[in-house]
Amino acid sequence: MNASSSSSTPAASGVAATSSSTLTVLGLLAVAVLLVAPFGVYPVFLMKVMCFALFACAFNLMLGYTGLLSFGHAMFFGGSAYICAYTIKEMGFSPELGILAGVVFAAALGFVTGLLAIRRQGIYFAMVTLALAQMFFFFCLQARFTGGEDGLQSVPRRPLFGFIDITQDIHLYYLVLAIFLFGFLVIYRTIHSPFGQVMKAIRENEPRAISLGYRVNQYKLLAFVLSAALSGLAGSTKVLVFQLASLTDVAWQMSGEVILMTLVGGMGTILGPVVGAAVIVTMQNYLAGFGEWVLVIQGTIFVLAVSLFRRGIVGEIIAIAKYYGGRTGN
Amino acid sequence: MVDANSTPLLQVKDLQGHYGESHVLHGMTFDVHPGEVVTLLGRNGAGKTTTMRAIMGLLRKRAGSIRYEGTETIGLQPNKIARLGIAICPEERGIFASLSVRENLLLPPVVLPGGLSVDEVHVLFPRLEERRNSQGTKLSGGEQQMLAIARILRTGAKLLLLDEPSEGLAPVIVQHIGEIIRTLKARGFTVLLVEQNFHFASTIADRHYVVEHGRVVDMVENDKIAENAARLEAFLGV
Amino acid sequence: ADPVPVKIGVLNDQSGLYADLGGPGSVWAAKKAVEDFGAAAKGLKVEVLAADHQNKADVGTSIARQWYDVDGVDVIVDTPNSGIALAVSGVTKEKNKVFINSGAATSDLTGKACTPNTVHWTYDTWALANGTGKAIVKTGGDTWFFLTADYAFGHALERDTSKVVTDNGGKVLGSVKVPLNNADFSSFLLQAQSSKAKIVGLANAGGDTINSIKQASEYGIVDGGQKLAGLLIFLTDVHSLGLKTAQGLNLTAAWYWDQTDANRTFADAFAKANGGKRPTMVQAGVYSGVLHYLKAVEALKSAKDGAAVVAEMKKIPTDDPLFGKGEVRIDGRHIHPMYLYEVKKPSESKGPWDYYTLKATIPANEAFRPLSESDCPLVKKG
Amino acid sequence: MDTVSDVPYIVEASGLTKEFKGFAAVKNVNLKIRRHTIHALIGPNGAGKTTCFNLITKFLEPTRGTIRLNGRDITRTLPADVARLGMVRSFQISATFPHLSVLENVRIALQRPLGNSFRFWQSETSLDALNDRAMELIADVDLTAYQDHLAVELPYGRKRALEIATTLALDPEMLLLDEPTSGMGREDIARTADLIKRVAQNRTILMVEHNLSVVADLSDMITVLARGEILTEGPYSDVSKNPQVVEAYMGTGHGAH
Amino acid sequence: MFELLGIPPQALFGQLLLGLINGAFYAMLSLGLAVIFGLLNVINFTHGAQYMMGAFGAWMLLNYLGVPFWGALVLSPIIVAIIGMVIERTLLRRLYQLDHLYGLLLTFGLALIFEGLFRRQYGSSGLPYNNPLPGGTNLGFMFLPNYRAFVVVASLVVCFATWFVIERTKLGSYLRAATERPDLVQAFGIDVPRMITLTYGFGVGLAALAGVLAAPAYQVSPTMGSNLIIVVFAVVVIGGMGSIMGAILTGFGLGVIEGLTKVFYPEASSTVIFVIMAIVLMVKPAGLFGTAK
Ligand SMILES: Nc1ncnc2c1ncn2[C@@H]1O[C@H](COP(=O)(O)OP(=O)(O)OP(=O)(O)O)[C@@H](O)[C@H]1O
Ligand SMILES: Nc1ncnc2c1ncn2[C@@H]1O[C@H](COP(=O)(O)OP(=O)(O)OP(=O)(O)O)[C@@H](O)[C@H]1O
Ligand SMILES: [Mg+2]
Ligand SMILES: [Mg+2]
Repeated sequence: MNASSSSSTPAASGVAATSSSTLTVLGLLAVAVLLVAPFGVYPVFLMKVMCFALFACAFNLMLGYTGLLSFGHAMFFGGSAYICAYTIKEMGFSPELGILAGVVFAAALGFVTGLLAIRRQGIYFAMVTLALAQMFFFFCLQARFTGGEDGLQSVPRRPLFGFIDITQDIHLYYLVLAIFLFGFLVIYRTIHSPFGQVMKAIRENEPRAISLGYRVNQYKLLAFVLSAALSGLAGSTKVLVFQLASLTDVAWQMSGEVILMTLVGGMGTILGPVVGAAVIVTMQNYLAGFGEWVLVIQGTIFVLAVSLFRRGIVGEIIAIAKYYGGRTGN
Repeated sequence: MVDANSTPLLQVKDLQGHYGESHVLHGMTFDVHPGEVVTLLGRNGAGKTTTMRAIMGLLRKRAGSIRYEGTETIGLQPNKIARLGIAICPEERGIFASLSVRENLLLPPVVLPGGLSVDEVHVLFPRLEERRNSQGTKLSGGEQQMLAIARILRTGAKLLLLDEPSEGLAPVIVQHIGEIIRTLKARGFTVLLVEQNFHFASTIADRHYVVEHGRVVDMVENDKIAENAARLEAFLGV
Repeated sequence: ADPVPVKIGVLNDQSGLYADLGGPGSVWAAKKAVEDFGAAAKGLKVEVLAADHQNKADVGTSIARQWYDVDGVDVIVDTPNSGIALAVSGVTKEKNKVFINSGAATSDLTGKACTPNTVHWTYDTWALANGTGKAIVKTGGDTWFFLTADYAFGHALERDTSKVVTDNGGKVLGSVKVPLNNADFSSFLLQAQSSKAKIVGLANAGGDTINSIKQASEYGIVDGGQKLAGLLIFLTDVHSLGLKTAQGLNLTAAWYWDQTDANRTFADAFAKANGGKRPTMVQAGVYSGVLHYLKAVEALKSAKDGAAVVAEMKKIPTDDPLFGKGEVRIDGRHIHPMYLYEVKKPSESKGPWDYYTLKATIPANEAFRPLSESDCPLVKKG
Repeated sequence: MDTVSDVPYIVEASGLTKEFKGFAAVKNVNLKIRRHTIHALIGPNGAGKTTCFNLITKFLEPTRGTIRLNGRDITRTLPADVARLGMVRSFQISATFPHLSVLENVRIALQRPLGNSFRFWQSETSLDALNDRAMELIADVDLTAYQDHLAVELPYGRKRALEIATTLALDPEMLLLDEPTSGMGREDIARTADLIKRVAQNRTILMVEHNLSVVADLSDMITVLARGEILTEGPYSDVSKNPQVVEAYMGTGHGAH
Repeated sequence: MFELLGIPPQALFGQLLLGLINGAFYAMLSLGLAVIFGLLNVINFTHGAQYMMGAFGAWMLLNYLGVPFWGALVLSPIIVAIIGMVIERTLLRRLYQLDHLYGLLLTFGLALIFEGLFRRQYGSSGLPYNNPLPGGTNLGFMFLPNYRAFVVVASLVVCFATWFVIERTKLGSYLRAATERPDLVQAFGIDVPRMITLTYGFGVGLAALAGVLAAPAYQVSPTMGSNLIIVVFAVVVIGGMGSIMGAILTGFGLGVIEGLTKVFYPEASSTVIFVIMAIVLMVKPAGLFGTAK
């Protein structure tokens, strides 16, 4: 029933194996790189990568740590985007309030759909979330406030907190970076919290967790809501970057893409989704001129990842590191 | 008594078996000669069922050697092994809920000539004919056990693997099954039997292998049980 | 003097639903315009880029931004799909570049969302409604029932057409909102049938239009005496339907390849380069729009200030082999005649791509929404 | 609220029946378990022992019948809540959290009554306060040397010990052990039997066990199930002489001692 | 005249019949999914693409080889089934021991590949396919095109035949038994892996057959399957994968419900199945015909 138990193993022990000080150093290094990156790389591209990385991390929180594969996460990403765009554009909200509104909406949507979906497991869970997301898609297509096929365009970038200018991409970049780091840290903390421990236990052996008195559905629901809220955070942030909320964000292909990112990067590893998002977004950028080949290539990556590299990029690296670590250790 | 020097029908050598990471069979070695009834005795969890599953090819991770009529089967798929003339009556009976009694009975295809006809089967197990349209798992435990045995008699398989055929059955049925096994033996079938019920086993078997922790630790011929009672007691009695 | 660098980005659907009506053909048309203009001789160094927006607004805006920010693109052309067009229009204004749209339908591009940097070249919902709606009511089709694609574009088309119908003395008996990308129209057609309206108006596009026409023929709608009016039908849609099914349809278009000698010359060149296909009005519009843009750049000797280029485009009258004489209005609307066509019977057609008979010409001054009704902020009302 | 002395039987199941698609795995079982005893459930494979466990702990919904815990009807209670009422079970096949360490395994159980388990914003270091108690429990089952190992790396017998430690962490009033010694070597069996005896002080234990010497040694009362029904009930000395039991379960070839 | 919510009863009849026609496609597709799921435990996400390939197969047979509709009705499903069996042998087979989700992801990837390839080759706007049975019958309450009538009859026949084979024949007894205990069935000497391959081929063939039937009615387009498949998933969740008959009945039933929604509240017609799914999940999480597991 558990998609990730095999693939998450290397991650769990890999993180444990690397001492926390090296992790901190690596983390600081990464942040430093991100701080100067926009001077070398096109900032809008970096922001896009960060939005999707956050989205994939949020998705992975659900999959990697509960073993439940949601095929409908686009509804949180896109739903939140619509709310954020609408409140900012039509109701005059400031960016931070818009994002908050989006996140709250995503969490609420996560709660309602979660109540229905967590009654089923495995493939059924995937199908149910897919169907619910599709229902939400049609709702967005027809609802007036979403702008239908046109989406919500030209969402203004008002000053953050009323005084920080974010109309320049470079300024916005640091806001997005801050949001991304915040989201990432929330996920990191969640995994390493009392709640995270219980989630791990449920994933490892659900009947046993029940027999210890845990009402596992409540935990799964909370995980689902958290994952939805963070996906919403990613979706709302994307609105600020592209000044746009559209049907793309709620379509099932988006749910498929986030699965692909996670799968490519490594399910159940904390960095995997980030790497996967970077790879897929970059690929889409370079393949943009190839039209339908994008589909074919994405599909091929899916097939290859499932058939040959089930651990994903980060998972494979950890496995290799562990292998060599183990050898030199002996 | 069967000549111990005849070529064995089934020859198991240094059989290793695993369930995932747990190593269950640690080098089982034993023979079964044509026409013999041989039992595997041993405590719960000793690895008797696992041995049966390994012979049938149902155990994924197995190593060593299993030869049937001289053919090495360790690398074969279960369906190929079945076609050589081996059939199993599993411990959990394996009656199919979505099939009627008759469908269950007719399910295993005939692999070799010389099996019993449906009529002969019904003579041996009249209950099955009476209940033929009932759903397979609606039968009583004893009837299910009969059905599980009956359906492999039709196939013409020469070596029958019976895993605890007496389990959970009323004594009178156990007795009946004992008679049937003797009949089968008389008709030239070879039987490898797993039994917890030693008393029952001793009424039908030619030889007994004692299994402990996934290996054969002893072999006793049925007519020498009396001399070896103490030893058996030590292995089997708890 | 150094040649003036100009970068043209063709941003459209290269692989999806609208690839046939624009797609690579539009890229060819843009290049052909550059060639025909004789850019090099006139001191312009023109480069044409192309990208696929996959009908996703976020992909479209990303590409637009990146083109403007990183690749130094001066003008984006084509861009079917109203949603993306509106988004790109916003980005273009922010970056002060130029956007010449040919493929999108929404009249908002020159209406409430108009900008000093956007020109809408070929057609729009208002023109379609006006053309088909008016002509049909005038020829006696005065009771209507709409099958409307249930999203902004469909609603706009229904709204505009209803207005034209009622303004011209016709009556709308009802309409049904059909979910987008709905494959089965039987139920809706049955409703249209029982409305007894003379005209079944198809306020939809692409696959929806094709499927509804196809199934209408299956359910004997036309045989039953009702007529179909496709409000937005491209040459490629007719090609895809086949004449047997499409015959008799009335449609409004801005351009048809077999109408003038100039058109035919263009179409022959197009066919040679595009596997025998004939160009659509969208592709022709790209050609014509690029040509006009280059004239403006030539006059200014620079492509850098987008608003200035568009102002120049509005100043000089338009004149090219495909669309003839016309103008770009203050709101960005390119003004030219529109045409009403009927799809030929199979027997009338001389072969593939010979599909339309001209029924009427809508003069330029009647073809588009008058400025007096405009809600474009650029239009100062007295 | 009942007090402990009110009811002599901690668990009372009456008319318990479970059917799977028309196949009755457990039929009309009436089972009463006296407080502070060790009660064994034995019977041939497939007799319905595990199913009984699943019913009593509510992992399965009974088709018919009622279950009372301390006089309170729990027939409609959720399994997690049954555990909260003080009745905790182990499983026939290893029930540890394989990729958590031994210490973490025990802490998961200790953590539950703390009520911080939904706090995703708290650091897991907040759980370190539980370490002392966890270490005590681990020491009780002789696992101190293994505390940082992942559960999956433990030898089989040790896993069972870990499972018992985890169960004890909840300080349950009633323990259900499904074949606690199955798959163990002689040495482990003795150790586990000892452990069970120790933890049985002030607790009630219901266990399924095939090892008759363990059953004989530990249990105050034995219920024999066969084909989903109770064959007989009584202390070992009676049950082992019951000819039906000997036929259906123990067999006549060899007596137990 | 008596009217129901403003709809005359004849029109209602007509709409019911249309719903049934629509349901025919759902039934065939969900039946294929159910058959595949029963034996392989794989949710075949490629089902929509295979439906599309069935339709394209018919188109290609006609346009490249001149094979008419009636030939394509047989040939196209066989060709698509063979492609499916190759996929099962080379890719799916390696995933059976793993979590079932991997099967879902693999077939999802395959669906993308197929759709992409067909879009690359044929564009997205779709290709025409002529109606092999033009004309129709006036039933009084509606005009029933001959072809639609054929679709319902063909679908009913195929569904019933499938049901009959699975529930009433020896082959079916192997299938049902293998669904419960594949290992044991194989130990009786039946080549279960081959049976699995053939079953996958059959399920895929059903999808392709639905595709061929769809070709004359709808546009043959690379995207025709990807939207439909999600609706069919919802149908399957509602039905519950429990039984062959369940898949068939749910398919037809939901077709009718969707048809009626198109009359009374057309805006909701694309969501009604999902709404029903949500309700069913609340009341009966295992689905209408499903058995709780
Ligand atoms: N599916 C399985 N997965 C993991 N371990 C298993 C599995 N089946 C059996 N085992 C283990 O393998 C060992 C041997 O089991 P096996 O069923 O062969 O014993 P047996 O001798 O047939 O016992 P019994 O008399 O109870 O039938 C036991 O320790 C058992 O716990
Ligand atoms: N979920 C289920 N569906 C159908 N039948 C079941 C199910 N669970 C158990 N059974 C059947 O119920 C009967 C009793 O099973 P149970 O597991 O309770 O036996 P047990 O007494 O614990 O046996 P063992 O000693 O082998 O563990 C068996 O025949 C089994 O096949
Ligand atoms: Mg056994
Ligand atoms: Mg049990």
